[in-house]
Amino acid sequence: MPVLTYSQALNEALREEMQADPRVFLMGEDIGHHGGVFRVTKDLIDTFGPERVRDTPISESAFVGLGIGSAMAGMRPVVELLFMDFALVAADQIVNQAAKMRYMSGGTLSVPMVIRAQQGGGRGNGAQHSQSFESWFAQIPGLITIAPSTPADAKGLLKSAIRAGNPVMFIEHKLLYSTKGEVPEGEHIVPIGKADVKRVGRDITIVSYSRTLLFALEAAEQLSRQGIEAEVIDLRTIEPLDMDTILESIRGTVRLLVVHESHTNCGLGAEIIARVYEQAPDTLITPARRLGAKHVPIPVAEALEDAVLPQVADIVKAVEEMM
Amino acid sequence: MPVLTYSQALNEALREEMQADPRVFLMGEDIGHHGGVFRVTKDLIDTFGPERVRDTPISESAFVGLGIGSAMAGMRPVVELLFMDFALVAADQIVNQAAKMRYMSGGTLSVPMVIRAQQGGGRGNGAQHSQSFESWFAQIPGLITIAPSTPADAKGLLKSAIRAGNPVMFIEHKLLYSTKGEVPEGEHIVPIGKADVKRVGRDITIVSYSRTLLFALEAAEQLSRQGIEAEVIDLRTIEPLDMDTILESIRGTVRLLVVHESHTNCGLGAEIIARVYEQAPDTLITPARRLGAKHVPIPVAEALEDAVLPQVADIVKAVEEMM
Amino acid sequence: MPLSPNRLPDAYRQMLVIRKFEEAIRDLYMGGKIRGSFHPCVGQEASAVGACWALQKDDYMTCTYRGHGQALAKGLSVRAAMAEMLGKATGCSKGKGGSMHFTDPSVGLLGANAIVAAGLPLATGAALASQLQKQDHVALTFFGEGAVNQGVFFETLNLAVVWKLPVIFVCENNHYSEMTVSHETTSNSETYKRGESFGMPAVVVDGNDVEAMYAAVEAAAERARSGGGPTYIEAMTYRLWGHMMGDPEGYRAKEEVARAREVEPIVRLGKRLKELGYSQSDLDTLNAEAEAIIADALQFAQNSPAPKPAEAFTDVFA
Amino acid sequence: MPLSPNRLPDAYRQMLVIRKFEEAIRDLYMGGKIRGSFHPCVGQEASAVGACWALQKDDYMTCTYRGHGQALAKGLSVRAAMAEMLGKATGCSKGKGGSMHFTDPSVGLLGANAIVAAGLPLATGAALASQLQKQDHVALTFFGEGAVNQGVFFETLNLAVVWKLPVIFVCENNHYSEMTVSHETTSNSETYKRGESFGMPAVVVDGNDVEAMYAAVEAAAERARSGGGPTYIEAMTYRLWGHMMGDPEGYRAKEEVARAREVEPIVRLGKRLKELGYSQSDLDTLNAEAEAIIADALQFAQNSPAPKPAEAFTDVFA
Ligand SMILES: Cc1ncc(C[n+]2csc(CCOP(=O)(O)OP(=O)(O)O)c2C)c(N)n1
Ligand SMILES: Cc1ncc(C[n+]2csc(CCOP(=O)(O)OP(=O)(O)O)c2C)c(N)n1
Ligand SMILES: [Mg+2]
Ligand SMILES: [Mg+2]
Repeated sequence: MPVLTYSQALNEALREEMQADPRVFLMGEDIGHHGGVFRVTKDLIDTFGPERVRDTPISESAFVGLGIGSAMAGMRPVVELLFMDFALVAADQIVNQAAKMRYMSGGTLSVPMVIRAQQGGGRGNGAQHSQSFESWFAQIPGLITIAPSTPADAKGLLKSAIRAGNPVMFIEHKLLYSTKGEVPEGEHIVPIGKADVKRVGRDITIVSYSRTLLFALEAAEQLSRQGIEAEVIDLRTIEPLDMDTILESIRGTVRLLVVHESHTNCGLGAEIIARVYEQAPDTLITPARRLGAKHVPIPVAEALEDAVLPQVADIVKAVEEMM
Repeated sequence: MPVLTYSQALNEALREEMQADPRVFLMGEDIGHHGGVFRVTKDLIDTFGPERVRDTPISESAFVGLGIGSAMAGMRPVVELLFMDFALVAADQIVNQAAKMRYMSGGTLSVPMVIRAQQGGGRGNGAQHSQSFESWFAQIPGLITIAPSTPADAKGLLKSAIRAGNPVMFIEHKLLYSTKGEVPEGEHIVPIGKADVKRVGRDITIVSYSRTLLFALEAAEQLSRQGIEAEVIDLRTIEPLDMDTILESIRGTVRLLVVHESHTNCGLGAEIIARVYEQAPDTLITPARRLGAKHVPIPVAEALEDAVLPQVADIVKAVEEMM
Repeated sequence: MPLSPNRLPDAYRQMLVIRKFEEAIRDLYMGGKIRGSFHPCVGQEASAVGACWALQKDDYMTCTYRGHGQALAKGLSVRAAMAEMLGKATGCSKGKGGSMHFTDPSVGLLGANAIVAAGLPLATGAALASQLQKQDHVALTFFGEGAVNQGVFFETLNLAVVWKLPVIFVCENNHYSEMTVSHETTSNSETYKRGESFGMPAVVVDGNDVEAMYAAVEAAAERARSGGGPTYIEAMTYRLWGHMMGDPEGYRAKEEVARAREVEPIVRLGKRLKELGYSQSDLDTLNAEAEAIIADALQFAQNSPAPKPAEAFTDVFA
Repeated sequence: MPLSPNRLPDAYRQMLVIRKFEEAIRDLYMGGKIRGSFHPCVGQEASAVGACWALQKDDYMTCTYRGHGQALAKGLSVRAAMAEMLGKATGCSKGKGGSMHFTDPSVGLLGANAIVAAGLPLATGAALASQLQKQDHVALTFFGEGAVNQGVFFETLNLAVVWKLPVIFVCENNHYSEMTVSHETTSNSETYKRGESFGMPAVVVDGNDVEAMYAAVEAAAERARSGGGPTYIEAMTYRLWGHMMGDPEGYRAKEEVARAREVEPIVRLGKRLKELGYSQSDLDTLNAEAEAIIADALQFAQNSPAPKPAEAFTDVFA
């Protein structure tokens, strides 16, 4: 199987979907001749032309809105926000329009649109360019939210997202773009709403996704040397949440740690833990825990950013405390 | 003690703070001669003039931004958004600017600003005018979030908010404005971050705030007739969260139900439950539960809206199931 | 081509249907039968009918919370609209959307909107779809003069010009945004100049004159269809009622409203029809027809079932 | 009053400090010592210095991620700026803000901003504070020509005019927004006309001419202080380096950059100084002084401690 970077895998998904479906088109800043700041749309303009690979002005609210309108009128837009932080200038269009349109119209309208952007910290990009929004999007009915961690999942889920027929927030991570992995050629589809057990283990379940999934795997390796075998679940889709896979896993491991980069407060970790106590109250033998970004904006200096974002060592330590 | 409506109590707080501190001024749509769509700023323009009670264009992003800038330059703005739903058109200014300014400046800047608005459903205002945002704001470091349920708390907390020296999201509820209660005259301060036990009980702790707090009290009355005595905690402040009061209460009641109007998913209920299992793992004898809006946009028709938003009967039923 | 004089009686009836729709809603509202808020378009019927009738059925349109008349003029069923107001399962959005979200894609209506100016990019996106699909649908978006201070208004105008999209921006200038006199919050209250400043053709039209509106929109649609890009139309009009039910209207003098009543669209079109030779009894007939349409819709809506609670959980995803 | 020729050597030195600051950062960046991204302002020093020097110390200013030069020109300590770039505890934001968030309220600097156009309402709010406090501070906000398509840009211009606020909008038009040629995404790329369309005085200035910038801003500041409201200044300039480190610059020809180098601000002011009678050795001295300032700042920053991890949890609330 070919080995691709995460960005190349995304590029391949876009190319294939654009080839297969003339309704698919792209909008975003610098995605045309430049091929995107993170190279995800590289060379697509050469194949599909400037009509279908559209450079936009710095008007996120308008071009997300145009995406919605075009989707309601039969197109399949894939809109790139350079940084997910810029979802905030387009928040009305995402939350009040895209997410609610089908419902408010009693099902007569639909918004088959993907909004993709990278998010997250770890590069010292500062408070306005390092946020993680999946836990916010998860609060909003009407949005599907996806956050793949590997090149293969990135490709397979982006293809599913484009075909989903509903608004999808597709979350990439700035520090995953250059990671590499095997990616099936051609029609490779990963279903929305299905988590993936990325590592099997008997002692504790670590649930994560996106970049911290890699941290969880690394922590699992370290723990393994101490004889602790962690099962690592990659959620892949944030909403709808695949509780079945989580519950099945914790029935075996009887311990649960959730790790994510969005802030802990009202984060996905809290949600998963609350559901576990609702749906499988007597399963865990030690209280469930979660690790997320601490409740401060994301700082720039390395020592500070590392203290705020969950690290491999934090995962190892939490697991050790839970054993 | 005088009996005031919730809006009158807020009006009194604004009047007193404007009288006491010339730095306090107001901005918002129709807040001047009209006195605000919900009458909270009624007659203030007559006392303080149009310089300090400023009617704005429909430019939420700009006037929230002007509020931030004026606060950094020594003023104490109180900005009204007509509906909290419009926070979405100003989301960048609230989340990327106001909340992060002090931190990004290493503490050299501050944003002593209050953004107030009503939110919530129950009136058939539809998906774009009925949302509840407290669980979202709670995800954002740098914001204080307040949601009073009674006229007295509304007055005392708005005064605290104006003096807080930090950005505050002050959440009112459209269906609380005409509720009445005794409100102390003059200097009445309710501290930020302090929950209030609004009803004492031994059998279960119900944590709520804003309009659903009234539902919780009503449910408690009904339950009392069956011999179930619920303790009802009014959070009043959403962030920072007063876990001490919750933990103290559940040590006695050993049961916990959280009720709020924001969507359940990644909501405050999940957060409180996760913290309870982290901080007091062996306290509860029955799994903690939460009630929030179901994961769909807020519909208009009564039968639908009632099915989506938590009702008194839902609280009663949940408690019965937990006994 | 101008609106043919032959069609003026139909336009008159259509405007009466809109007026009577709002009157019926007012009565229902007063009787506690309507949830949420209600923003009547009484006085603005001519711009709705003139504009929408100049479009094709499959042209796209978005409007605002004050868009009942526009939705009906575009072809939304009066029954479905009335049922939606009453929160019935037979409503155009099954009771989920309500007064501020009338929708019917079968007549190109991509939704009313409760967020000021939010419908502009949506219509413009539909225009983009039409352009990409090499179809000749145009899109029209209605908004008030208060919307011209909202960021996305400007962003959208820019994009429409840059991409030469087949979209028509129709500003219904009724001089007030809620209880605020719009020119007090707007640097230049001649909003068509904002359109102009982006380099698109912009015109001011008497929005109470259904023929003038029709002509302006038809010209704009023709330009759009032939690749000429967007047009901005400022329709000068007046809302005869308050911003919403319960508006004390402290911001305007009774005399101003009284003067406006003299030039309001329906009175005016009635006069015009008489000039064209129609009799009072012709007008009475049209009036009776309109009344019958509303009575039928009311009956339909009132006899319709409320949605089942379980319906609250459908229509979120496909 | 124009910028006195006596101060031109100081301005030259200041521009050199900015240039050398960016050069030092580039070297550090290449050496892996800088986290995050870095958006150099090389080529845009004249508009920074001309504009900021026409203000008082306690006038307010906001700028963008490309604002190192503007911050330094407004009076931010070079040491604190350099330390911030290196993420040190002695940085102007203690290492929390980094390259895109230089701040120093003691010289009126209310922050650089990493969100395009977000600084406009902030500065305008400071202008509102000044007006309410009956002080005569003005506020100035820098932004790029790409920012003129962002909603809050327009909203703010409108409010500034309606409330006649003492604010100066300075658009540094360097023709590119990231890797996109701005006129391809902007309906009218003469951005000063957008200012004009809101009814405020708007001028185009050669942004590479420090004296012209100074004069334009001084006139605007005087108007603002005397209650004349906002002014829009479009400063035509050019960024000689890429948008950020690593920009392959595929969107422009090498010749274009070469031509721009001939009229760049520092070369140009050097010529002007010579015309005024200064010698090459005078210029060399200024150059050496600038170098010493940067060397000192570098040493200071490098010798400064990194912030303690616990510092991550302070400065959220008062
Ligand atoms: C973004 C946003 N801000 C505020 C409101 C509240 N609001 C509803 S209607 C309205 C006035 C709009 O005035 P205009 O655009 O002139 O339209 P009109 O109501 O006169 O038809 C306002 C401020 C809103 N719905 N959306
Ligand atoms: C709201 C928002 N959208 C997009 C970006 C990403 N971005 C950073 S700089 C830039 C280009 C800005 O161009 P211009 O305003 O001309 O300023 P310049 O960089 O040329 O100084 C873009 C698109 C951003 N920071 N904020
Ligand atoms: Mg109006
Ligand atoms: Mg530029």
